[in-house]
Amino acid sequence: MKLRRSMLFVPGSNTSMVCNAFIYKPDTVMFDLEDSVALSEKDSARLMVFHALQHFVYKNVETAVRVNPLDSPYGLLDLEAVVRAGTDIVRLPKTDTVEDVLNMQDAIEKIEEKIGRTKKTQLLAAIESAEGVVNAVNIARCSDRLMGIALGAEDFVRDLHTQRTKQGSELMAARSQILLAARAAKIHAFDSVFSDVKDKEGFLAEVKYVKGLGFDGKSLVNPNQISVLHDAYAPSQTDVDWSLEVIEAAKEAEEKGLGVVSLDGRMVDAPIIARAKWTLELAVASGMIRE
Amino acid sequence: MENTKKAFAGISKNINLEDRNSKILSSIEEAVKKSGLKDGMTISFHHAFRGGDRVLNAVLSVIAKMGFKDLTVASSSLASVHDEIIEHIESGVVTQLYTSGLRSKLGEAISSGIMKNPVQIHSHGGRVQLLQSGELSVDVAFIGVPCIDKYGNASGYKGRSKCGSLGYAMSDAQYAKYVIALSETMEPYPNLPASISQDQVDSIVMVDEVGDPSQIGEGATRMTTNPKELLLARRTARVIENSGLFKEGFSIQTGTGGASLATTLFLSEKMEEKGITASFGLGGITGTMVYMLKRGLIKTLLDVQSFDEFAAKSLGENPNHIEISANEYANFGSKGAAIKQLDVVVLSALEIDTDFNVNVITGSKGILRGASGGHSDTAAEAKLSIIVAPLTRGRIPTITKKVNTIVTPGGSVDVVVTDQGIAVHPRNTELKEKLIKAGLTIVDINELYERAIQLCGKPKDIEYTDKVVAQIRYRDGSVLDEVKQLAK
Amino acid sequence: MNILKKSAYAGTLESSDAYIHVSPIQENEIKLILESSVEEIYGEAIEELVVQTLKEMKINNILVKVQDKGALDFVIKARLQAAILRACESNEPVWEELS
Amino acid sequence: MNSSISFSQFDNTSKIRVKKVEAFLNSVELELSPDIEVFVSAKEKSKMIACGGLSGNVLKCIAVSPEKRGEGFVLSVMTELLNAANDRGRKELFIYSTPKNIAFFEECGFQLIEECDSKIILMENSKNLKKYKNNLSRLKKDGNVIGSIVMNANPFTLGHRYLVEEAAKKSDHLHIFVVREDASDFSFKDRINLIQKGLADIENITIHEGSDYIISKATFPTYFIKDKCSINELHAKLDLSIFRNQIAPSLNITHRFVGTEPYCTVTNNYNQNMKKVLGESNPKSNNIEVIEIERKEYKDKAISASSVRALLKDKKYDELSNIVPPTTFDFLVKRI
Repeated sequence: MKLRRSMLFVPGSNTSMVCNAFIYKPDTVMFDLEDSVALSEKDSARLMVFHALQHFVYKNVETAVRVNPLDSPYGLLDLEAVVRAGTDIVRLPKTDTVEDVLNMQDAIEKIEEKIGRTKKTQLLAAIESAEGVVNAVNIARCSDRLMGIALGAEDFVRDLHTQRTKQGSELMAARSQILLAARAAKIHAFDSVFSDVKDKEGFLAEVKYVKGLGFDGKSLVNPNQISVLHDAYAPSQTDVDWSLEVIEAAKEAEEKGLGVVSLDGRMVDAPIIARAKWTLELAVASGMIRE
Repeated sequence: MENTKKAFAGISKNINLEDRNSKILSSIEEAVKKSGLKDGMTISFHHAFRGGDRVLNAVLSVIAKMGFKDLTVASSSLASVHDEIIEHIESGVVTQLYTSGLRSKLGEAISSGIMKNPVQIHSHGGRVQLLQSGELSVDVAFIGVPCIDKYGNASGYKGRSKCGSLGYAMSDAQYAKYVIALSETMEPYPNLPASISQDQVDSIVMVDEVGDPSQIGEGATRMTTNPKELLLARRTARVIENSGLFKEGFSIQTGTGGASLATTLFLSEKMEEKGITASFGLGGITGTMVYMLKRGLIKTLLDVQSFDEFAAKSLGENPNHIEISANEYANFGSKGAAIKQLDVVVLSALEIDTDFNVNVITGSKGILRGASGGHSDTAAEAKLSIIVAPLTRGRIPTITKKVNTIVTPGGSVDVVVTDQGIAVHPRNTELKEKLIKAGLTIVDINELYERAIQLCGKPKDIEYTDKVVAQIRYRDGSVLDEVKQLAK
Repeated sequence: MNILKKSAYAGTLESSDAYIHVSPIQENEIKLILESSVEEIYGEAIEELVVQTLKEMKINNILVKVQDKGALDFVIKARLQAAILRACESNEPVWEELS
Repeated sequence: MNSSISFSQFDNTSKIRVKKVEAFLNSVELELSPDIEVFVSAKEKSKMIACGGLSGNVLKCIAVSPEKRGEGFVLSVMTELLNAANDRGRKELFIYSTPKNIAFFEECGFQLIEECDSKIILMENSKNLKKYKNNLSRLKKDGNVIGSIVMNANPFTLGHRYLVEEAAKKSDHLHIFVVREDASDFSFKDRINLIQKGLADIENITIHEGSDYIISKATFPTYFIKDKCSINELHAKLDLSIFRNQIAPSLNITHRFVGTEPYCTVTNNYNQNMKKVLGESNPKSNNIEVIEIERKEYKDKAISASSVRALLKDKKYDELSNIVPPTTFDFLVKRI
């Protein structure tokens, strides 16, 4: 699976961010046309993102766009713009039901067909309500375009009649549910943003916590959070060393035509090899080893 | 022997208690008269008050009113507050300038060709060289000081307008024929330790203000939250960390500006982590450096100019925070300039070309808007000179095919750190290997250039006339480059 | 064919952005007033870009005022297109004209 | 990233929000200008961090809280103000501010018109001043004494006529500027019309339409506030400086004539300021001699446009004919 630790939110109306986000090398750049864009700027931001997606600086980084909901006057226009412009992923806001995903999938298919786009646009469903959390398992499994599900905490806590706290107990159920759903469906799970950009310690604590839970990564609101997050996701040297051995053993076994890989007298199965590969990818991304 | 005189002959007639206050004059005008200033002479100023300087404008307006013409003004640097010089150039009071920097409207006016003689742009070390060689012969030095005693012992770490180090003024005081000290605070005699000493001062004038405290260190040390600057700083710290020089007792100089300050901070984190301390920090000193001194991460600060109030205060309090003159700091011809002991310097740039030449004096439109400072001095002498700059500023490429003006030759530059890649000067093969090994991505500087052009488009060449408006003097006094007048 | 029905603007005065104001005019021509922080080195490039963008949108009678703060080409293009679509009161952009 | 900052736009009728703007302005030592019609404000986490106002085609009361300064945030505020002005079709704009902000506003496409007492500045984004000056200089007349009068004439009275007669006698040529702002009881069209008719017989005069640069809401906003005795001294000085440094040189004006002011001390102060700002010599521009001419009286009372308006209000039409010329009288009678 591709590394997706950091997903950097870039408001489509913030020109400076749109022009610079790529230099911070997040795993995914996520342009936003929804909540961070004022109503009067929706059209202008859409055009800005439309052009940014086609610009050469965004050719070597994974791109996603959070579009407005399809039932708003902006949703379909956003979608057509970004699917045409070649976004890798469309982030679907406020996903409550399987229907929501399927509707979006239909809309994307129609556009892809119209313009002859062959590379399938992927979907990321943001779950931001109690209903969405309850339906998470079904949502996660409903479309082969779905690469992940993400928690959108700000709206979610409002729906839950509470607010966000530092220790995050109000999100416990949602985080567990979303993570379980994603793992069961073998897709990515992303945690919500941490919006107090000045609170570095609070951010780091939350990153460590969600990493511990098993999240693949997190949405970020400020480029300064990227290096903190990447450092926190860097594997330990022990893990890296062990993973190198696993991969070596697997390679040898394959070359020798052995069906079973063993290391230190124990069997190494496919999930372990996959995990080791992932660890090494992380290690490369963290600058610990070279490819 | 006919010259033999009785010991102490005439001593009684030389004792005159009244004379003990005789250095103090009532006005700038009186001091100017007493100095014997004449048309065509050279007067000097220093820039320790930076944007808050109140001395230069006040003195020049008095001199203009007195009717002097054809003066050479040698200020160790000039800030935007000094735009008033334009009037004096137009009226013929000032006909020649020596300075490290030119900015704002004055820079624009000079680029448009208002002066007949080209401005001489020198480095901080190069200025002392010019003083020593005699090319720059200062007839009257006007030295603004935060506090002074009645006999001329002056210092910068006390008083309302404390500016900290008077490093540049110290060299002026040493070489000028006549020294007028201007101050706003009178301390009891003796005001020691003094930066400018009684035996160097001819006259003293008390004025309402020598500086504006709110402008002296303005903006210099605000810790940046700008992500691009932090990214540059993090990268620069990694370059230093993996350069092979990052070990116990290393020495460092960094400038002002967001990326430079943040580099110091990231580096201090790494020093704490690895238990390394620096032997000295050099040059313009900031609050961040003072913080490192206080935490024991740096043993000594050698301060030629204090960039903010924290540095100014520390200079007065901390015995390991030492004031040095421009000569001790960076003069090429000095018997001992501290830069020759320096390991790492972190410098900024307006432009860097694919030959690693650096421009810190003219902007993308060819207008004078920067300062040579200690750039070429430190780059030449430090073991590792790192230039840090964003690849582009808005639509303006920082990496160019050829810089508008060379201030620091590419030969003295080791590494260029940008937000879109690090380039190492081809001669540093060993360093390049070290950095690659540490997981840093090193690219060819031509690649950086191509990328900048791909982003911004190829800029149109700036059109100049043949008239030279400024000469860039290298640290040894030679003319390194020339700035031409802008064609309309 | 896009027809400007009213004056409109898009963009901001922030650094790296452009503020663009367009209005319909009677004459069949493109009038461009450009103020740019990088005029000396990119003024001509920006003019070309504006004309090209208008051509792609098939607009022939327009007064364009660009206040550019060092924006990259794609930003100027996006702002200009946004201003024009607003002036045309067009809710359904023809994407092929905007590439 | 500024996504946590939100802007809003509202009219001067939104009392609660205007109060908040006022409190914010006071916190940064500025005063709310009473003539603002449209406000913009920026909030971060419900705390106001910036504001600005639009009055006619003048941007004013632009303020950014100290901790937000220096990061180009003022450019975002200016964008919102420009949007507000553009939404109302106002493209040729002025800015009232303080000298330290000149550079910011230059970045927004404005040019300095005049700075006064190192305290206030007026800037414009249209380059119209230059055009206006060029147009004026085409009407330049030769002579040693080139006089000038600026009048609102709301409406034109025998008092105005007397002032012009006296001034014209003393001048080789006399330029009369008619305040153009439509903020008086009589429209600009009617006022200038009556002036032209009432002075048709005097030869050595040119009657100019006023402009944004002579006693306008841009140069002199407090002139138009009903209670004239609240004239702001700085505004008056700014207006006079523009007259001296920008307008007078285009026509080689050497003198300015003004009627004495027996009633309102503030207007009288204005006349005294006029002597100071126009009369004193400075290196920037030639000084202009100010000549006060005793007001014409009728029955021991100085004739004024306000007394005409009072008579009209009280319907004392017969008395009117004593203090206005026949041309004005005919107009007024027809209007009834």
